[in-house]
Amino acid sequence: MYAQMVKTGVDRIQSSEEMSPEERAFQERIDADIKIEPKEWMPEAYRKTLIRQISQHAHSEIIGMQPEGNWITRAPTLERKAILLAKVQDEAGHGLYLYCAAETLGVSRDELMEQLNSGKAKYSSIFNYPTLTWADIGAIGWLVDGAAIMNQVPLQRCSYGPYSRAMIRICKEESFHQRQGYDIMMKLARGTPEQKQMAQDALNRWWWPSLMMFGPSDADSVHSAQSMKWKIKINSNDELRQKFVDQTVPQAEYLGLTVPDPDLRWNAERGHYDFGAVDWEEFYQVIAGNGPCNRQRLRTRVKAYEEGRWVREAAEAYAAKKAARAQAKAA
Amino acid sequence: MTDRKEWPLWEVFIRSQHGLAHRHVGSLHAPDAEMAIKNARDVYTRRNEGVSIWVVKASDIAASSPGEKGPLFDPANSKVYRHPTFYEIPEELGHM
Amino acid sequence: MNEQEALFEYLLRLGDNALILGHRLSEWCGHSPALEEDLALSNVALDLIGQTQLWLNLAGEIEGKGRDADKLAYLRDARDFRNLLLVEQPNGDFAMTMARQFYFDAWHYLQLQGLTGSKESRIAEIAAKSLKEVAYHLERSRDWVLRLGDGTEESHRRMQAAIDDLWMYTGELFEADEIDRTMIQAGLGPDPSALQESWLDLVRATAEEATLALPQPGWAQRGGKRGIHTEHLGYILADLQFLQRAYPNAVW
Amino acid sequence: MTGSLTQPDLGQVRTWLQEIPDPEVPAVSVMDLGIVREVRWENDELVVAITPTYSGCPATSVIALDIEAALRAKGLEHLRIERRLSPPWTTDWISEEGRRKLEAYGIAPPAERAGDSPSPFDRFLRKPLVVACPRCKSENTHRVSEFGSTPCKAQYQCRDCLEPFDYFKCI
Repeated sequence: MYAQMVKTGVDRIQSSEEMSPEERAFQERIDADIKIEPKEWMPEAYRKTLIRQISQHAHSEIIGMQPEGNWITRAPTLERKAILLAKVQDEAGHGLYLYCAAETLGVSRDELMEQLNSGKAKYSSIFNYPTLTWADIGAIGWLVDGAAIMNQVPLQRCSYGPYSRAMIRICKEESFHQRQGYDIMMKLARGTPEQKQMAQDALNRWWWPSLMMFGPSDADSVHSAQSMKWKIKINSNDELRQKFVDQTVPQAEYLGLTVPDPDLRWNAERGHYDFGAVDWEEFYQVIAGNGPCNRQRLRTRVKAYEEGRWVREAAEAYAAKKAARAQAKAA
Repeated sequence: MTDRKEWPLWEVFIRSQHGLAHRHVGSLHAPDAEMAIKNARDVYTRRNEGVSIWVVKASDIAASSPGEKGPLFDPANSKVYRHPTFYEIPEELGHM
Repeated sequence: MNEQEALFEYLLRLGDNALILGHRLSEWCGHSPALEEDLALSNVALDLIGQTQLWLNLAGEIEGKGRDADKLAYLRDARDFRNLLLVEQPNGDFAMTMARQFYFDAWHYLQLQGLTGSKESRIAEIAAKSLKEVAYHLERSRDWVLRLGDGTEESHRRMQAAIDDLWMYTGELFEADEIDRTMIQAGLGPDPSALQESWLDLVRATAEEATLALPQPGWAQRGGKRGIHTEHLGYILADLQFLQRAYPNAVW
Repeated sequence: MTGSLTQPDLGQVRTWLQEIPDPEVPAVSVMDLGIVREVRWENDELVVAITPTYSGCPATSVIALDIEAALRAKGLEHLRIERRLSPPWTTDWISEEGRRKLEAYGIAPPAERAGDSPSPFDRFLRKPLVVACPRCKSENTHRVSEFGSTPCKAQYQCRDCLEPFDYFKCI
């Protein structure tokens, strides 16, 4: 997911009796589906976990602009170009909404950016894979946005007010993202043999990284249990992954493409697809910074940030001068 | 964290096409009010959401303290006579 | 060249300006000085891509050879492009991009304003729609010229360098050639030379407010309108047209 | 039952509405200001559509009440006031008659049309807005404050006759 394996800083779940009166009242509010708002009392671990989760999500949106941004100038028609540009622009917007949500928890955007730029903060593993052909733009929309939506829709109900509101806005705006991706795939799947090959190749390369987006099984994770208790995580990783596979396989079949998993088959008993094992070693390596594009993505981000510094400073200086002039005039 | 200055945070209020009052839609960073309005246009009205924008520096907003919710808002609960439904009007009089 | 041929050429100029500048601005997406600016520059680029479609589709219609906006954008070589040299200049730093944008927006606004009076109603309609968009572009680019010109020492230096560097590409904006004259006579478009005074008024006043020194009028680079470009255009097209060229006749 | 048996024609209704003053600027009527957008019969019910000058304008309910009272006094029984928020009210809807009345009352009417947004060239080059003094017609005036007695007005003063006056801002 856009925020994978978020640590909560707790090593076990407290029972109600162990909680302080404030903590108990806090948990009762959450249990009653009352939203927590910025300046209200909250456990420090809740605040820190949220900052981690929301900023990971925001960083993912911002880094996620790069693999798709690659193809804006090369989009094959004017309409595709406009759609892709609008989509990548939305991602900037979503990053912005999320940074603002994180800022309500008492951290500045600059601090978060610095954490990202220094490599300290994480972002979704998926964006460390390269976009090699135009079909990858289709695959990202279809698979990556498809997976993201799966997680984001339930998060609209999460316990923290600003995060929930950002999610509502994002879900509303993102509804076209997955469709445009699938639309690209449909055009390719029905196109020339080369185009169809391009589409299959993209599915081959993006399928497993998409399943990794949900993170490793967290059935036994105390962090996930705590996050779910706080209602900042709604479903387990495995649950969402299964839902994603169930939804996506028929879509691939409709395109006439083959999902690159020899173990994939319908299990009538479970009412779900069974699928093969994810290569978690690859996932951990990508998370640790050894994915195909980690260094490149980070370098690009740092470059934009550093090269923009003089611009941000200039605007700030201008505003200060203008304010001083206005004050002098009034005096 | 160095104490380097960051563009200040602005809260954005938008009056939508058919809405009555300006509604808080989110926030953003901008060096000054002019740019804040323009940024708000680009960030929060990409889908034709608004006809009027207000921006206000986040640091200029004075907010009620969440801990005082009770004293601030509970007293209004007991003033039911402020609501039109408090009064019973004979039906034959019709709408009032 | 008859009037219809001249009109086709003229529409290509309008469309190509929007196309190439839109392309340049889209290169910024994800690399801007602030997230807010990513969104803003993309909006301007999106407006320009939209305008490209309108102008080039109309051009294709006037030409009558079955070419639509995509065919014109993706399947012409550099010598057949008719955009101004100014818009194909590389993004450079943010000051360079904003100086280019300001020079262009100020001219673009006046040009579109003139076109709203075109006798060809479709031209007038597209111009009226675009004019609103460009009024906003001009607001933004002017904002940045002021902020960078009168910001810090570094931003002032960079903005001064940018307006100096690009100055020689502004002469072409106001030169009327045979095609322009045909358009003026037919009441289809404004006289480019008549736009210069207003343009200079605004550019001068803005430079002054931004504490920038405007270069002296001097030798102007020209050629874009006739298809003689700078080397940069070829690279733009290599990027822009890659897929259409690599997979001829595919539908995307 | 005192209501008239025949429906008065709409021209007649408009004449009656012409007499209802705006609660905030009594010199002009709700018709002059363009607040009344439509008058129509729906079977035997008269419908008056009004658009508040700005949404949330506290005077709106007063206006609705005034209209209702005035028309009832004319014998109209079945009537309904319809609030119309879109398109929003603009000063462009003030009639010529209304502008004259405003000026006679000492309020300078909007100097430009909201519909045609001014060219950025004019704004950047600071061709200032010319607001003529409603008293002596001099154009030598200056703005004292962006806000006047109501949010829709700004305060001006004439440099020639020294008259302070309200300017109806263009929205």
